Amino acid sequence: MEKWANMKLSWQWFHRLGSPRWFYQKTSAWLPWLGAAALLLLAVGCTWGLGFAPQDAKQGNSYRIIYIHVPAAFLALAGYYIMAICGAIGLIWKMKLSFVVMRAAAPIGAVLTFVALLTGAVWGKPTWGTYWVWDARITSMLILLFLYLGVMALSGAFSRELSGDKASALLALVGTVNIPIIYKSVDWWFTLHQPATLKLTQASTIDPSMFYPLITMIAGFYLFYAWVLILHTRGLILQREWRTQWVRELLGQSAPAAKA
Amino acid sequence: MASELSKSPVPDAQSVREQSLAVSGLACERDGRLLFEGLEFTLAPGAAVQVEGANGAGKSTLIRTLIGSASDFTGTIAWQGLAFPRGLAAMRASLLYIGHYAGVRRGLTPLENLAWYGAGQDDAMRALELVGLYGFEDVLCQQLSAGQNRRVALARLYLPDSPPLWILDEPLAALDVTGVAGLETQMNCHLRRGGSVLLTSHQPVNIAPLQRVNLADFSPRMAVEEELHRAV
Amino acid sequence: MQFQFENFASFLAMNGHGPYVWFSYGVTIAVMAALVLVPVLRQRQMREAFRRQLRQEQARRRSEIARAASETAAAD
Amino acid sequence: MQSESVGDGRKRIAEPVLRPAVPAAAPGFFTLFRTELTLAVRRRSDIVNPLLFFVTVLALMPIGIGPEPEMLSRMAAGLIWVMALLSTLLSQESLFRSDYEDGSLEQLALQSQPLYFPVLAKVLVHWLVTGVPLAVLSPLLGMMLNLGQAGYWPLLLSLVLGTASLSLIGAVGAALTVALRRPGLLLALIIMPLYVPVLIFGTGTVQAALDGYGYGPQLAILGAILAAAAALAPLAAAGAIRISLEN
Repeated sequence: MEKWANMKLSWQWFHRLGSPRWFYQKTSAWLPWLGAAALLLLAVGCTWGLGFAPQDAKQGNSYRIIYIHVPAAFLALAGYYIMAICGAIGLIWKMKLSFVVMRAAAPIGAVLTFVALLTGAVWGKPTWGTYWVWDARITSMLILLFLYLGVMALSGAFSRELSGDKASALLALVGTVNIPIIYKSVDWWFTLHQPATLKLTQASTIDPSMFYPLITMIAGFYLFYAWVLILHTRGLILQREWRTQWVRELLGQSAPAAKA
Repeated sequence: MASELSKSPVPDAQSVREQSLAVSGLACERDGRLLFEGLEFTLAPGAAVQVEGANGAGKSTLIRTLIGSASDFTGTIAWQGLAFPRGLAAMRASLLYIGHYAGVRRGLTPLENLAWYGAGQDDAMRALELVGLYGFEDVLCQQLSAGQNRRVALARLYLPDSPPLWILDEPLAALDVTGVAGLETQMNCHLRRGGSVLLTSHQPVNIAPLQRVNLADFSPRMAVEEELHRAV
Repeated sequence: MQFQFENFASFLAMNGHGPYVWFSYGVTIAVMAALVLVPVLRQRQMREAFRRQLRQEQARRRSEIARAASETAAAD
Repeated sequence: MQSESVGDGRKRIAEPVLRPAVPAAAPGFFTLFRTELTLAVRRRSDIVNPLLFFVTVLALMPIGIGPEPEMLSRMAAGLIWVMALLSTLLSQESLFRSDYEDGSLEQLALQSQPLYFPVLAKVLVHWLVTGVPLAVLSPLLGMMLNLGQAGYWPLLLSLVLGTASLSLIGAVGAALTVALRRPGLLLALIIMPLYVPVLIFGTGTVQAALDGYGYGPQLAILGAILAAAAALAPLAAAGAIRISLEN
């Protein structure tokens, strides 16, 4: 009980240590390089996937949407876990910085989930003739989107920032516990109502020439996610710390400090 | 009706003397605004502390920090020499807290409320009589007025076996003259029995020995707003 | 590994599946661009708001000094 | 041993009577449960409203969808389950609200006893007061919606087990939003996705029975979800209460 009480009620208060400021300064140097690497990978992956990868025997060229649908779906799920982990760190060690990262991760994850859903729906049209297909993977993705929206709505509902952070961190944690259960039960539900033809979940066996562009695109998306997450976190840090001295100096660099 | 108050074993002097709440270098912040810093006081058994300050000076935030409801503070709060958070569990075990909200369930009667706080039937009846709620023991609290509900909460102070540390947020608010007098008598009696009281109040309270702590004396040396002006 | 389409036109058409593919790529690129630009624009907005606040602060202070000076002048 | 008169002149023997710092007699689980039950019974409207909502909405369904018995019977199980889920959600909001407003939630949090037990007691009472009546009422509505003959008993069983999990999971949402002014829709938005597994296996139980298979496995999974929820949800709700009290 002793250790648990000590860890749970750890009174460290990082706000004073200026860790958001340390994060801002540390990332200023190499952020552009990260962005350049991400864009480069994405460009290579796109041209490779769109132009040079061979056609798919059954689906023709419409399968090329896989090069954005699958990475976006990966990132949507990974993004939720990243958000929940940051929330957990914030809850346990009372780190304000990790709450800021969590707040930044929520909209990015939601947007990527939406992209995955949209591209999945558009891909469904040429393949099965309908935009919306109650396929297991797409249904779970839809529920993941609602989980994201729930976390964002809750974090915005509190007047005090800190309470909003903690509450949405707890909801994200409860969400992560439920995601595997939701995915499994939706898969079970889907196989129960299995109309014979729908088979999006098992992509056709992918041969190397199609697989390598997919890997580059996935890597590109991960780098892009890291880049955008840091960008959004830095933006939120400035918003939250606007009262402090270092932010004012940063923002008001060129303003002549007229002494009263 | 000589009520027998000393049902429980008499604690030895050592454990009573040690039950003190020591606050040093305490700084609290709310919504990014530093309320006070460097707060210093010690609440020894048998003594009382009255926390004063303008509205919004941070009295309620201080109280919530002392009972462990708010956790973003720097400085140390120690109960029986044990700093938070380890000391918090021990402190809560010997705490009687009456906050801004009375803590009285509106769906229950005063008797049931006091029973829920662990009081026997006759102790509760006597306590309710002392706070002037004779005859209202079985009326649902939702039918009682706000003042009466507050008195049901204050009746907890009249129960025997009361915890040694009392932390009361604005106890004298919405009390009439006789209510205030009765409460002050009971607090003096509690202090004489070796208990300690920490309360916030705007009006003077004649209980002794009383240490008055004014939050204005501990306002942050350089308020954040001034920092803003200095940068301009 | 060579270019799959004879010319640029058939690359756009992708024998019938072009609209679907280009629509989803277009939306994705637009969304990713938005993800990058939003924080940058927001920071620029904050900078301007801070500058405006700075100027108002100085203007108010100058008017205060001017008023104080005129009051002292009137008082003598 | 000096004695002095107090207030209205009665003698009182005052001597050091402070008991050592032993935890205050925290109310045991049974007293918590009994108090919550008396509170719930006294607030009659909290019991009747969800039931009325459940019945009236289901009565409107055939008017909206059309009275063809064949179509209704195919949709009966799903409709009844979704409406049970919604009416549990409707009554979820008031779980902690009254205790938060009169300060007793804060007193509960100050007890040296973990918050797990009071939360469990509250959820148990909420389930008894809303979940079980829903389940008992469901066969009547099954008849109205022309549910197949084999479906009545599994519907009742799945609702009894399912509404318990719904109450437990909903308690986390209720605790997260208790400090907000109008938590209604937000509570639904954050909790609805977490209800999906319970809904799937709930309707799955009835569907399996209607198709003639045994509904044992689905019911077992519902029980497993309930066991997990009973173990974890009150912990999350307790954490959420402490966060809301800091607001």
